Amino acid sequence: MTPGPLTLLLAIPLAGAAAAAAADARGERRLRAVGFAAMLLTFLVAAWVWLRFAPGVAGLQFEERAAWVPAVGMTYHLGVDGLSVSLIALVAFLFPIALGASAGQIRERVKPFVVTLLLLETGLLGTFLAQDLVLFYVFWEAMLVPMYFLIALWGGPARMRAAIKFFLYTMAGSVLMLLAIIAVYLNAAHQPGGSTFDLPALLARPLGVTGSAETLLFLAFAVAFAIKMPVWPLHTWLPDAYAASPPVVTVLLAGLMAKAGAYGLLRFCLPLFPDASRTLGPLLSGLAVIGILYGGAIAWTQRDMRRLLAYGSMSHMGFILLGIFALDATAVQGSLIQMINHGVSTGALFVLAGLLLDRTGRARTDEYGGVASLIPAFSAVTLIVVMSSLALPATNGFIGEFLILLGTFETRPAAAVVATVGVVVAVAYLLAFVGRVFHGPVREDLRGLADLTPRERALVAPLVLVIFWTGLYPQPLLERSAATVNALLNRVAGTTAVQPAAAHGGSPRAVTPDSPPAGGSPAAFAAGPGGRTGRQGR
Amino acid sequence: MPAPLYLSLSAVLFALGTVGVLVRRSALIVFMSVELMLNAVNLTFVTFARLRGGVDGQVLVFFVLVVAAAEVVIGLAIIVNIFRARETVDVDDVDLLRG
Amino acid sequence: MSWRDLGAASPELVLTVAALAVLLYDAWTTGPSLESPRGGGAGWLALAGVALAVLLNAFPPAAPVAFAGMYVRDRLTQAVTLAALLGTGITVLLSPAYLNRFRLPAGEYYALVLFSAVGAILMGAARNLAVLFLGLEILSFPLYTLAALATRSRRSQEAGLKYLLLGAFGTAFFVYGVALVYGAAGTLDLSRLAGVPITPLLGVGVALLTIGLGFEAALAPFHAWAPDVYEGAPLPATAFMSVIAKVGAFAGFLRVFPLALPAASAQWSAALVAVAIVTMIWGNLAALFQTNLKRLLAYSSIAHAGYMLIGIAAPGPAGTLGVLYYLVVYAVMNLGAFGVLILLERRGEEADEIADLAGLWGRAPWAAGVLALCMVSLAGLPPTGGFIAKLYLFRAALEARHTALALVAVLTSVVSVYYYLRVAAAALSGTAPDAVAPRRSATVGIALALAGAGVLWFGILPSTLTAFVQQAVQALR
Amino acid sequence: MTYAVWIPLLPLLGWVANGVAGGRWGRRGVATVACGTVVAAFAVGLAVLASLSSLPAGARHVEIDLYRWMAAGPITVPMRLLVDPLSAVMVLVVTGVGALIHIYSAGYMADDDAFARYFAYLNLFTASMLTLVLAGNLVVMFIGWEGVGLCSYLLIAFWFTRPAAAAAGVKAFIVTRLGDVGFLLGIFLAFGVFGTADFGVMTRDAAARLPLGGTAATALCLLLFLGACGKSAQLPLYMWLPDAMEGPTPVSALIHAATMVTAGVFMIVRMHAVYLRAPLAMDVVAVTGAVTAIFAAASALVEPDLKRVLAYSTISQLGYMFLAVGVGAWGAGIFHLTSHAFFEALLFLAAGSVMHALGGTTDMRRMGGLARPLPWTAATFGIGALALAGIPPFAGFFSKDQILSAAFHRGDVALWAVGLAAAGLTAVYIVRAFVLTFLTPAGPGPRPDRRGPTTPQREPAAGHAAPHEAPPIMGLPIQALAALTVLGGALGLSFTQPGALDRFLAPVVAAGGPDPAGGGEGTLIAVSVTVALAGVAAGWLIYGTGTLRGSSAAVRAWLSHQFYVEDFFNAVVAAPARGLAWAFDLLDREGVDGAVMSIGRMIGWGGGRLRRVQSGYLRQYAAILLIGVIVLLAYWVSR
Repeated sequence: MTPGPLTLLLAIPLAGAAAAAAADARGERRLRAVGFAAMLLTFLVAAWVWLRFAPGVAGLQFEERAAWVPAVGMTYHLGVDGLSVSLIALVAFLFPIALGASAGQIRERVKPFVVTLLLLETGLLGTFLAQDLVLFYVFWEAMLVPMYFLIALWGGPARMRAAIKFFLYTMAGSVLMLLAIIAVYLNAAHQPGGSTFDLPALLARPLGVTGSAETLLFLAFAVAFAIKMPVWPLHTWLPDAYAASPPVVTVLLAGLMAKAGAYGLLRFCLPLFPDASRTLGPLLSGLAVIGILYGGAIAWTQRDMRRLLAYGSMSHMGFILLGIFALDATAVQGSLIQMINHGVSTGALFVLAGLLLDRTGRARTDEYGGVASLIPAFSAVTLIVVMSSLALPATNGFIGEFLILLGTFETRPAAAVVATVGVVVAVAYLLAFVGRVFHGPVREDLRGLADLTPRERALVAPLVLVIFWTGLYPQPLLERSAATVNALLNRVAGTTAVQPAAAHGGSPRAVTPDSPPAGGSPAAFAAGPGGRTGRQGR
Repeated sequence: MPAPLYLSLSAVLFALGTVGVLVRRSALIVFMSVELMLNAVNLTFVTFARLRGGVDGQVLVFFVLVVAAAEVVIGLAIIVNIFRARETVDVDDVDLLRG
Repeated sequence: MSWRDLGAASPELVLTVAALAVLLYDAWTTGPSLESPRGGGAGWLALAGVALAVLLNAFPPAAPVAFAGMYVRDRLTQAVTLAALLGTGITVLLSPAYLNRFRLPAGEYYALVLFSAVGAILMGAARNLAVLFLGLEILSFPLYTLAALATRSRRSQEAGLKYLLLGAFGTAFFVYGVALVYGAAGTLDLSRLAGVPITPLLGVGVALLTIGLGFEAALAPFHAWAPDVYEGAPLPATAFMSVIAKVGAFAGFLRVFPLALPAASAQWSAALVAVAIVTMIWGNLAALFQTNLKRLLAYSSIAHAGYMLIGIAAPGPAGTLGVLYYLVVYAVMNLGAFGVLILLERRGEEADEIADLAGLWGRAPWAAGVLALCMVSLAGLPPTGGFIAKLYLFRAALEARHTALALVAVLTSVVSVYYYLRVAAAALSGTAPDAVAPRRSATVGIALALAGAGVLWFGILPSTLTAFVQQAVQALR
Repeated sequence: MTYAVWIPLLPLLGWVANGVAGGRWGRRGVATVACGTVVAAFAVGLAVLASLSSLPAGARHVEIDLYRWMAAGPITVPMRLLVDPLSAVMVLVVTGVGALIHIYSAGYMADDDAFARYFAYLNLFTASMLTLVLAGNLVVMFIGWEGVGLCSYLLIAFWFTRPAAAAAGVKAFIVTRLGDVGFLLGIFLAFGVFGTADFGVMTRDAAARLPLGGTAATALCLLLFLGACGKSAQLPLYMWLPDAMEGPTPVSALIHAATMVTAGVFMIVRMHAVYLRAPLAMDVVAVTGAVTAIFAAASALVEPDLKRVLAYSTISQLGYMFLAVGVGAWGAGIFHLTSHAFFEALLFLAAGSVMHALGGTTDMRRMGGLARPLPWTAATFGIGALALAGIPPFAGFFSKDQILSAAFHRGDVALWAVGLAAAGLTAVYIVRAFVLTFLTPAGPGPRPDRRGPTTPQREPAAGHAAPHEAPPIMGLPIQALAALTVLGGALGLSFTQPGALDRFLAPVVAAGGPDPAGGGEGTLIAVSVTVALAGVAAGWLIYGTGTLRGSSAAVRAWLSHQFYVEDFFNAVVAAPARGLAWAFDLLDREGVDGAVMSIGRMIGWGGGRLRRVQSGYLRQYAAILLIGVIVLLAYWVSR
């Protein structure tokens, strides 16, 4: 195997980390420059992959496969498909911004910071690229370690506690997944074709897991991913971690790590355990709805800026979960695009919160007031990002939430209805945030607050651009995921015989890529309102 | 005397040694209790060797004896060293390390 | 006994000769003050011996079984030897700085280290309970002495006494077990135990063997000596014993249980599962709030013994593979962790509190990095060898349908992260206490580099070592 | 007709330009860009109207697909504009009234620090509103729908350093978003039913896909109507609009009178084909409209604040529009929408002129006798008031009369009666407002407490000392609107035949509406004019001359609390929601997190216990070992 672009994606940050580690610790500017250069280069490669990615192909592209530990059936297998290609780009996109935004926050131990950040990037990229279960797990856990250090070494006053809580919590979920990975491997070993940890190879053969065993394995995977997202009630590490991390690290926590959880559900849970995905789908949809409302409601009560945004982020992740387990092509596509959106918007929110914290050192929203008249440009950008977060049409947030809810409405109407109420909750807490910090009487002790510097403008400008670009023209993102999502849902639907009548309501809609766009399913509605309500009542 | 009796005797001796380790506070006597246990084992070896008709067991007795002797050498060295420092060989006084 | 026999046992012989040479060299160069010279001659001799042994170990002997069937040098022995030699070699590299600083008798020290290694290797090569017994004693007697080597330190004395008395106590059970097995089976030959019917007498004998090996491996509840001895013994000795005792004990476990008693696996497996569970829980929980790093690592080593026991309790090739892999990785990562401690000094004493690590990053960044890396590996996190090792063991547990065992193992490794990462974070943050000074030492640096590289190598590119131990496993079937 | 895309695009460019570079080119530049783009959009609108008129009636439905916006799974949403008579009328209303108000604003806001921001918002609003009316499907409409909501929020909270303004903005956003839940669900349901949310397709297929009176149709219509209620401030989601008066007065005129609040009415007319499949939903719309009309009119009776009186009048008039569309009088609804845009904007701008003269005061108890210093303002306000009261020949009379007669002819006599009563009340409260503001001698009145202190950002305090007419830049738009108010009735000028507007709209809403020529038209007109005049007279007698007196305190309390609707809402929805949020917070910390942390504490406790076992006593260690031995032996012996 000759190393391809995907290996390059892993190698560049690693090499950057090595270069930064070897550099002189005193040359801060040079260190940052090295880190930034590595991240930028990574981004260029990721962008190249994204642009060269062929839409309409369901399978893996840019595949690289090599023996890793042949004795145990572990392979070094990388690949991107519609699920991951945009996420890769997102990772590579956010890291340089985070590093750039760290200038005001990380003034000590810059060298280890840059090194750790680059290691984290490697871990995250690997998580999205790996196509071997163990390889995935390696990256999955490996990214926890730099994240732990980023929180524990550079965080706020409660950092140690928050970091270890974050780590133990997420790892508790992950280790169960590790056992499940091994169990899948061992089960397949008794099936024709033998076993391997290679995911596509596993999916191509019978896995030999059924019934309650499948449910258990599904849960073991799902819990790991659910903790990372996080899903109610496995979320309580989140407010502590988000609030204790340095804000740029929170950008990565909320913007990227949470996505790894959602991605894992799509990459592993659905295709490996289609039956369990269907039977437990309603449960997870329910949890998603609870998370949306619960997180939003608590965000409304928070006075700490980052805790508020943290609960808000959790609420938004609920939408993504909802879309995934709607098991509907529209909703899953919505979830995928919402992952990007959430990464950009929530990432941007935390970037801005971080810049504000750098300037004032004030964490609580009620310590602010009237900031909008002091730093108008900063406030305008914040407002745009807030609007994107509350899913205003023409911003990216709308595309995701709309598609998710639209798709969910088809398969799980009740969940969709309740989740739509969450849209109002988002307005409540986000406007409360804007109201307390940016509006209201100007606090005199904030006079002299500096507006965005040119460098900071350069940092947030790409985020704002992406917000509008995705909001107005999401097709490049959507078309890249379409084929893969359809194939995935066909797999989820295909394990049991699909009854024509039940196909529409009970099981996910199997959609061919070239189905007529506005076709809907007229036949299903010919039954009239009775049929309609029947499906709704389910 | 039949074999089971020898075996029982050795078991009793072994148990006595065990109890000695548990109840005696002098390091030296604890040490001697261990030696008692080892010798009980030797008795077992000999008995079984005789029962089984092989020499393995009897050879092993020599091994055990040697080992016991080596143990005494090391043990006494350490105990003497401790006595020099603390003027006592009470094992209950040796409790600096704990937790 | 023939030349061929000696050839089979060449690594042990080389180590023995090296030990004797060290002693002679020491006697030759020691002046009237009875203090060892400050030169590292003894250390280099010992290192040369280890290197030669490594070399010899690489070549499988013409006839594996030697000494009238009492000794075997198969792939398993080779793997065990590798682990033992790796541990010994790194220890030898770690020691000179410490020995000089604390004026410990270098000659005796190195000789004891080498002898102990011979014992551990011998346990791996045992094909007869008598050899196993001898190996155990050759392994542990030098360790007793090493623990008490700092004769002027009350802690070291106490460590020696506790280790010795409890060790002798445990050994007595082991020998009694040997006697009972002999009585039940009529033979000491491990290769002939397989066909012996399981009688209560044999069962009791096996149970007593478990106790002796479990004591050496520090399995709960036979572990109580470990924390005190680890804390009291001189640092390099602690480092060494934490590794070598495990190597020997688990070699013994492998020889006795999966290899000699496969038919009775249902019986002993259940017992060992219980022991493993208790050990993992006890070791990890007790380690949680330790403030002394040596003590913390002692409990950690107890916990690791529990993990390794999984590979024994889940019989089969996967388990054996896991244990062997784990032993090698454990040797590297544990010594790496101890190695960093050796660099620290607090006013002429060991600086072995976690708090002493603070600010290490600023003073010795690479050492701090290696410490963090080893902690991550001990915690079983990727991309380090500790993870791959645990992965193999978990696989073995699940393959043997010991789900509960696997669950306890993974959950306790989550708990273990709490204390490992606390240590790592301490080394990477804070400001250094004035009293603690990091010392520089080229050999320690080399050892740390080796350990760090090994931890990463075994974690990122595990295939070489896996293939090596895999051969060992396959050769046994 | 692709150039119609410039209609929303021009103000959007104005937004971008003023938003990005507003500080660079000074106030004059900002105002020029802002007004210029809207005027240009108006011009494009006229061109569109012209070319639309040149098409045969059946072909006046032009869809402009800009690009494929979203395609996911089986659904596709194009970025589609729809140009037809309905949207053309709306475009002209929005850009026409909008342009006047933009110009007026240039004078009104002349001294405000955030001049550029103001116009950027205003342009963004215009662009959003135009997107809303030109949308080719519900999703594109939702862009405009939410966009205007955003701008409404931003502009209500324009003087955000005043807590009241900031709070009012948030309130507006949240309450309308509550309605938007319904709107969104309506869109989803539309996709479920039609597989698309395209207006053309829905209009075409409604009869085929939706059984008359079926659940799907009713649900769809009611959900969309919920959205309309929020946006158009109908019961029970009206309460944000009175508070929205915290915004600058031109904003109130543009957003909260002329355009945005009518979006709900427009949307229902757009979806009329679907509504026709759901008679029940239409009844709900009509009844809600009628009840809101009389409710808001009654609330306006005792309101001391001039702008809030106008706000209630808007709500009330919007009620009429919903009444109209609810009875299927689509054309009448749009007609009233248009004339209302004229006279209500006129009233607001005139009120703004008053405020300008008085230094920002809106409390009518502190006004009075302003007719003398402000003759033009008084006259134009009077014209607006008469139009609002439904006095011929002003525009309001024609449109309102069409609605009432449509209700009557459809047989909804009760609705007609309610509408009529509301018309009477309307006359009373607007006369009251006129009298209190312009005629009666100025009273000291209580300080305007609700507003909080007047900030420097508001207009410079001219004070009562020398009220003066506004500069021409403000006066001229008022006068232009007055002219429209006088002449606007011509759009529907016909007693027996469909008016011009009706005829123009006919291709869009051909299916709807009862026959306007139902006979008895003259009688109906006489009745409604009589009622209106009676209302005017009553208002004059009560507030002008003080001849009529006497209202019970209880009635007064009910009226001044708007029948306690908002208090009820607060008690039943807002307060419980807040309580629930706090309860969740507590649950999260103590319950969910507490459970997790207690696991940690348990493990820690175990660790502490185990440490204590390690006592340092050698003999204890031996004992522990022996316990292990015994257990193990017991196990093996028992096997």
